[in-house]
Amino acid sequence: MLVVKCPVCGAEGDETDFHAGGQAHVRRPATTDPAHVTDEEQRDYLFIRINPKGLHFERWRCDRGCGKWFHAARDTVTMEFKAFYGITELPPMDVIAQAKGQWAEYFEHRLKSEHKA
Amino acid sequence: MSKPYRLGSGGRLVDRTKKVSFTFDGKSVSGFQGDTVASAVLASGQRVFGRSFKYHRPRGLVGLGSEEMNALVGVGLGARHEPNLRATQVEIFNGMAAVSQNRWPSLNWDVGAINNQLSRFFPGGFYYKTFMWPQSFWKHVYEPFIRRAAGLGKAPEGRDPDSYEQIHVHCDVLVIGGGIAGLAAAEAAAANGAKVVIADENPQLGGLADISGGAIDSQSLVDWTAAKGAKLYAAENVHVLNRTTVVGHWHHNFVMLFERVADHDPALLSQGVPRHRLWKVRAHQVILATGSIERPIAFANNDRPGVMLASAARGMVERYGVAPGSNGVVFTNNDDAYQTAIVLKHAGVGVRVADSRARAEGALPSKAREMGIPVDTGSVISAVNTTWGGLNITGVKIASYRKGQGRVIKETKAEADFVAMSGGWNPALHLWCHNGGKIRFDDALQAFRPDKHHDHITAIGAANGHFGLHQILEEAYHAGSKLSGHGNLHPVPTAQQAEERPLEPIWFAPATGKYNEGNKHFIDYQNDVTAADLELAQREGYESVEHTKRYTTFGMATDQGKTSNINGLGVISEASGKTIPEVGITTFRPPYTPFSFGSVAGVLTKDLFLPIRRTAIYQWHVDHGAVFEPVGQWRRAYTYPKAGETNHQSIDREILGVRNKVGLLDASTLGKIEIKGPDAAEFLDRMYTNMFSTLKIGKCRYGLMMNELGFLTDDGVTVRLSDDHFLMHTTSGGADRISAWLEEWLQTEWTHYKVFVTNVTENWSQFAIAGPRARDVLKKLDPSFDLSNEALPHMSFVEGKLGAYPVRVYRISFSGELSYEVATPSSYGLGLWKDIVAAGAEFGLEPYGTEALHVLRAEKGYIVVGDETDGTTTPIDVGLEGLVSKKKADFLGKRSLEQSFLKGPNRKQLVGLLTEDPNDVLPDGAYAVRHVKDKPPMEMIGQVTSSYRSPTLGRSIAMALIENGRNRMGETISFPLPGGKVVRAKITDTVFYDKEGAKLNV
Amino acid sequence: MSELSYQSPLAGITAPSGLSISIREITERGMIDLRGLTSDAAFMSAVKGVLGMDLPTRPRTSVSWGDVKVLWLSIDQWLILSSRSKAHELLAILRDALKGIHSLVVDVSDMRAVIRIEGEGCREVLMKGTSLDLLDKEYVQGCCRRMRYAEIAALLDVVEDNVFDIYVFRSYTHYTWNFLCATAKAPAKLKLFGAQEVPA
Amino acid sequence: MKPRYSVFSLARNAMNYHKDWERAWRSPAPKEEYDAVIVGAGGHGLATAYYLAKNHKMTNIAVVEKGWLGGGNTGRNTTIIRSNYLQDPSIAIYELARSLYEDLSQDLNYNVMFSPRGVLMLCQTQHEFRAFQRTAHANRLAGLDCRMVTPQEVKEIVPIINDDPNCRYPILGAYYQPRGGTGRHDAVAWGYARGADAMGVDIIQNCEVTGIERDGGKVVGLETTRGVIKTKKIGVVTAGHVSTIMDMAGVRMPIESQCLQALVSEPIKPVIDCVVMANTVHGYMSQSDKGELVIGGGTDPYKNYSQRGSFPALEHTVAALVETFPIISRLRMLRLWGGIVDMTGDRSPIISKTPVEGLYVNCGWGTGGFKAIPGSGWVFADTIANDRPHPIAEPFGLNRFQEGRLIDESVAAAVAH
Repeated sequence: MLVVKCPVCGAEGDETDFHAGGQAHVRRPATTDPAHVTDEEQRDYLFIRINPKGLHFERWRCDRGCGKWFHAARDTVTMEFKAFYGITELPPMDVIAQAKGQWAEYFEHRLKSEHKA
Repeated sequence: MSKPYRLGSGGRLVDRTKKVSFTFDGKSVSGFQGDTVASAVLASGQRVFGRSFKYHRPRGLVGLGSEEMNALVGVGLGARHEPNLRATQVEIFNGMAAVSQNRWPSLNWDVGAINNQLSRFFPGGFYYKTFMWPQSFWKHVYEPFIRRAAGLGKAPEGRDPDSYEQIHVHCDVLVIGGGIAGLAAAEAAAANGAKVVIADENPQLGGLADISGGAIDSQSLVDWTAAKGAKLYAAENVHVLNRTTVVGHWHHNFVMLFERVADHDPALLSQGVPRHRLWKVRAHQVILATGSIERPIAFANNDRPGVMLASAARGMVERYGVAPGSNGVVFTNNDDAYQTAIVLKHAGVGVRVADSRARAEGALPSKAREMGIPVDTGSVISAVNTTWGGLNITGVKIASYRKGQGRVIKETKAEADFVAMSGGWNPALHLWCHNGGKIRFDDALQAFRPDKHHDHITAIGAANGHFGLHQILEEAYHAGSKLSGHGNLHPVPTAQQAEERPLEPIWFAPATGKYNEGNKHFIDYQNDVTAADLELAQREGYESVEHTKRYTTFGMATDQGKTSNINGLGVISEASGKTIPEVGITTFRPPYTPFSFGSVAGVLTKDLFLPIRRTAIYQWHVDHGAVFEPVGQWRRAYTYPKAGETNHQSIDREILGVRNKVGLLDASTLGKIEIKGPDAAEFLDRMYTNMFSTLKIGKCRYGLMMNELGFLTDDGVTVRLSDDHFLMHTTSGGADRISAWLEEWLQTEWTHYKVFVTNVTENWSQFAIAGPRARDVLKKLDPSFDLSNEALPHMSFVEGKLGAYPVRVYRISFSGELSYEVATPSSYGLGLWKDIVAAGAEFGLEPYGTEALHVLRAEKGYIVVGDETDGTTTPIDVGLEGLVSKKKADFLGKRSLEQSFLKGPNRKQLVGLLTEDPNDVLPDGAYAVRHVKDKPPMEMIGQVTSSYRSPTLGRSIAMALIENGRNRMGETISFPLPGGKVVRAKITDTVFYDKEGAKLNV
Repeated sequence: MSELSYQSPLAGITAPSGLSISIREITERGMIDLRGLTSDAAFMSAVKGVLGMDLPTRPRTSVSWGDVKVLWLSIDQWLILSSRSKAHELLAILRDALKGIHSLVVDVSDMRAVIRIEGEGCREVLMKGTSLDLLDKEYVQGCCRRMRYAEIAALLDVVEDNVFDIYVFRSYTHYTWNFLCATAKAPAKLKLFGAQEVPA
Repeated sequence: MKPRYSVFSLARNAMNYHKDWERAWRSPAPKEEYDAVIVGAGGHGLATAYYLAKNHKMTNIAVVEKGWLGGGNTGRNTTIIRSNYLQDPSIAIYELARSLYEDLSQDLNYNVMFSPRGVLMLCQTQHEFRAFQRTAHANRLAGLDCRMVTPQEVKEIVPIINDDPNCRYPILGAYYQPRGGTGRHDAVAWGYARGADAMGVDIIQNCEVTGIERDGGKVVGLETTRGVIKTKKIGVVTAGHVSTIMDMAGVRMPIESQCLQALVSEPIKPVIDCVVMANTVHGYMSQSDKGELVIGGGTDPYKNYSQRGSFPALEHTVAALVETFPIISRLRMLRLWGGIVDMTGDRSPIISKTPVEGLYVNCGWGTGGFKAIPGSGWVFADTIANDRPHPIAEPFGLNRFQEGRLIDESVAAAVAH
């Protein structure tokens, strides 16, 4: 049973006091303009998931605490949490640096695009 | 030929002044306070405790504690019976009834023993090779036979009368094991101010100290451990748990402790003390001081009653004053077992030693020799002779042996009625592995030791492969100090101990004849797995240790391989030519020893198993004879049958009551969510399929919600209280889910919206007053507001008072009749409900339940999300495209509605159905077929979603999702029912009653 | 017609005998759910103006002033406790004071049941239902927090040492009460840590 | 051809103390090239290889396995076999599998102990009752032998069940498939392995795939820890690890890997002679031939590759079963373990071609794969051999996720165990 820590209110407790909310950083394409979303984009949004054996980024809710959503970085093999961070935030850079495969690609792309903007 | 083995004196744990009598297989046995079933029964001269799993061979005591795999007994009667307990752990009490297992008709005369005679036909995995013909025989002949033969103990009869509970505890340091290492580590951690929990599976602390040689600070180990134990019990920052087994280690140092609170004392049970307690411990640091488990030696017929571990033999003498026999042989490959010989000699028991090593020059062997104990080095036991049926040992054969020698060259007979064996000691690292700890093989010990672990857990002492007393103390005090979080090194006492020479592994002792020609060298006793079975598995290609395990069932018995593990790997490594590390080891899984399901359920049984939610009117419903139905966790009144009424009659009466007079429904379970903020209206536009920003203040609007897949998930009426303030109704099941859903989108997607959401469902009791006389009833209740159709038309809202009661009134209808939903704060709910019932009496008002509600809405063609929809249904499917906005740029699920399959042809669409015979009521979920055939398969074109007999229309009505249904109006389709009947029904629209809605606007 | 008849969630139910601690229902308590942004100075001062005290902004803490107590529920949510009659006044004043300020004020006096748990060992009793470490120094007077209790959501308020109020949603009242009775039986009493007797 | 197993061969071998048994399967080194390579020697992969050889005469093929054959979910599940699903595509694949199980022991000459002791799915709420009624109608018209049974019948079939009408979730009835049941999970893998091996299939254990070699959108080979293997057809059947393997070919999957746990009690004499599933309370139980009560529950709510689950998930299952079968309260948990299950967005499997030519995938069986092994292997082999979806496999194609053509069994209020 995992120990989770909410970065919003600092509450720390068993996973049963929290709600696991699936993969983090999934973009909802329709938010900008549903008409111009392709079937493939919609499929990726709804179903395609990064499923790494190792460092993963996911959403949790402080279900029995402040009720707020937040992000967590967790190793899916050792189950160790590497970081907890805000729902609108990116992980700490040192954790991003540990990301591999599809996650590494994602953050690289994401950081580039934010750099431009 | 058995005789009593209780010694004249001795036995540290037994109080000879307190006699205790109990029964074993109905025979009365008497022992002393402090005895276990194992020691007391053995003392009475009874050697055989049970029968083995496959061959039904008679089996006796092997171990001293939880490692015991043979002496399993059932304890207690009827509903209090508990099977498969280790006799070595069961403390006796007056009146206890214990029984042996897996034998019929009796322990000494067991029909199943025929399996042993036929054993050559039952090698490992034999059942995969046969029982295949004829096909039907497996289920009906072979399997029932195998199942009856297997299975050890019997289940209890009836519901468990005892109670169980759980508790959470947090600590800085959890010490697992109350032996020398554990006590030392706990003392050091506690001295540093840490919060310490220390648990041991035995009734008393001390571990194996009492049967180990040596001294600490010139105190005997027994005195030292007793003193340390007392100190820990007295400490303010320590919690000591005895009779408590640590059963599992999970992620993030979540550790589960299983406490046997009252098993040893029925008096406690009758006082109401929980029988077992599960401790859920969250520890910053875990210290594993679980010690080690002695391993047997694989020699021919090493399973005969009377062959036991050397530690068990001396434990029986030291702890219970019970001799394992009158004359025995200690068979060892190490120095430690010489302690057993010495103890036995002191106790006046005849003993000699067979040591497989070429030389035995250590301090202990030398002392043994000095005491006149015969010691044969380079010797093994090559045969065990018994009386008929293998019940009693009459002697052994001792053969000369050199390392690697597979054949017996010369052997001599030796008198003996028991054997004490020791193949060395395995660190008890099971808990280390539960959560993925790595282990490595230690050549000196010929056993696995803890290596790396990603969690905060540290193994010390024998559990870490350290057996030297000084080394154990040093390691324990350092660990306890360091892991306390403060780390002032606690002084380490000095130890005195005889030095021991290294063991020499012997995985397999040569036997008279060849081992795979009839002789049985048991590796896994309980499952009857022999060395030959393991060798055969290797030869047949089941090379992975996991394959061998599963093919032969080695290590899969109730002891989970505690004693057999390494011996098995040794045999496999010799058979495969691989080293033991190359062979690898099977994964240790929780629990360490079996623990009760009752403790896992804790108090969550019967009415506490899962919460039941009650409305404020619940007791009134009960008092008025309501039949209930669970809706989510809620209990809702289904109908209120009167004396002599069937549910059906009652439901029909309630329906007609609403249609013709007026009815009252407890709708408090409906979700109610307040939504407020400058962006509230726009937010609702995103959440609902239809438009809410255009809703006028004081008006209600019915809304549909989809998930992002485009499927309906909830519906309900939302009212606009003010420009930036809405109150949303959800389905009864939906309140929590939908308010969480709203929060999620606000927090994670549309974070710029200024909107607050609060779920106020439980603050309100809400009733539907429905029927032509509804307004008359409310008028009687002295409303503070105008109820006229003009002032309060359909789909409008008013806040005010009914008499003294503050109310929110929604003029909305789920029945098609004039209807008001009245909400008042829950604490006033019952009062107002009673007033309404009183006020309504003269208008024929009666309460109605959820079933009437469903029929009423079906007559009007209103959908119920979850009945008309099933998680793959879109608003368009159910004919509500009118409620799917074309104007709004975006709302949840909008994009998915564009996916080819969702807007494709031939989707199932909601239609009404009128059966040709108005008395035919289609069953819920019945399927229509394209063409009726005389037998399946038939192509299905859709299913009934709701079906009722409508008392209003005096006929059956139904709704169904039918392929392309809306283009089939007027068509007649067929529903083949069980038993061959085919019901034909005409497709209509879904509104069966008051199509123009005239009754709503009166 | 008839006047207001008030019925508390546990009306008519009293604690069974043979419990190790005392449990009873607290009735007639007024509760207001308040939502707003601490970053919004106007909101914070408006509320202070009404309550005469600052809202607690430190997570899991409560503050009191006179007969009003405010529990922190979230970074933007509080529960204001008072008598029922006071709650009605406060509601009106608060709504008035918060006009035009982004906020949500709702009377939720009837939404929850309040059960008071008193006596030596009550922390141990509660720890049979929650995974929180109630023996930790955090759980002293002035601490409050939401938690998972048994199978449901609950709100815990440390009134003083060995006096706790537990708030549960009204429909779960009987479940919670029965759970407490089952875990507070005297024969099952536990004292964690501290001196123990050495077993015979 | 291998010598056949039979009571006679057993007796013959007993005469000389079982010295002459042959290996059940060889332990070959990988060849340079195969006509097809199956990645993953679990039940589904081995069955695929077996039917490729048997039905499609493709014998120059290999199965490569990172660990030991049958070591994944095949050897970790609760061995329930049934086909009473709601949706037509599910009925088709699971019933094909169930019917193949009926005489699989004879077909493989290896006793997989298929035991049609009946599967009983309890109805404990009105909603569940309605949902199963609907399933019953659909199954009957599809030709399945299933029926609704009354609470009294439930009590007759399972005497130890709690039939108290006032308990938290009273038994309102049950949906019964008499020819459903259980099998011996390891034996299914071993039997298929032995059968495939006998036809010349190379089963290569301890051989981990490290890369998939492509040439212009086509697969040309595999990189493994035992060298490069050339092949034009690759079938990936790696359950929880499918995302990792498919990523090597640049194909992203609609899969999440979670932990599903199961446990057994200590062995006791027979008390329950069918499989009982209580979906409302997320628990199910049967009794093995050894006498252990075999119990399974729900999955952890987050990704987990550790094969170690979280205790709360199990706790609720056990509490539910103590309520459903009160006598188990005093029985003891002997062993508990976890498996990595591959969950799709609609909880139904994927049997599909992929955007990469010559690359096929069979995964997403989630919590319910064991019962499907023969059918899954049968249609996947056909799909690979003919490079087009078998009709039964077609609805389970990857394209369904962008068309919205989901196969959602949860609508039947049933879990897919």
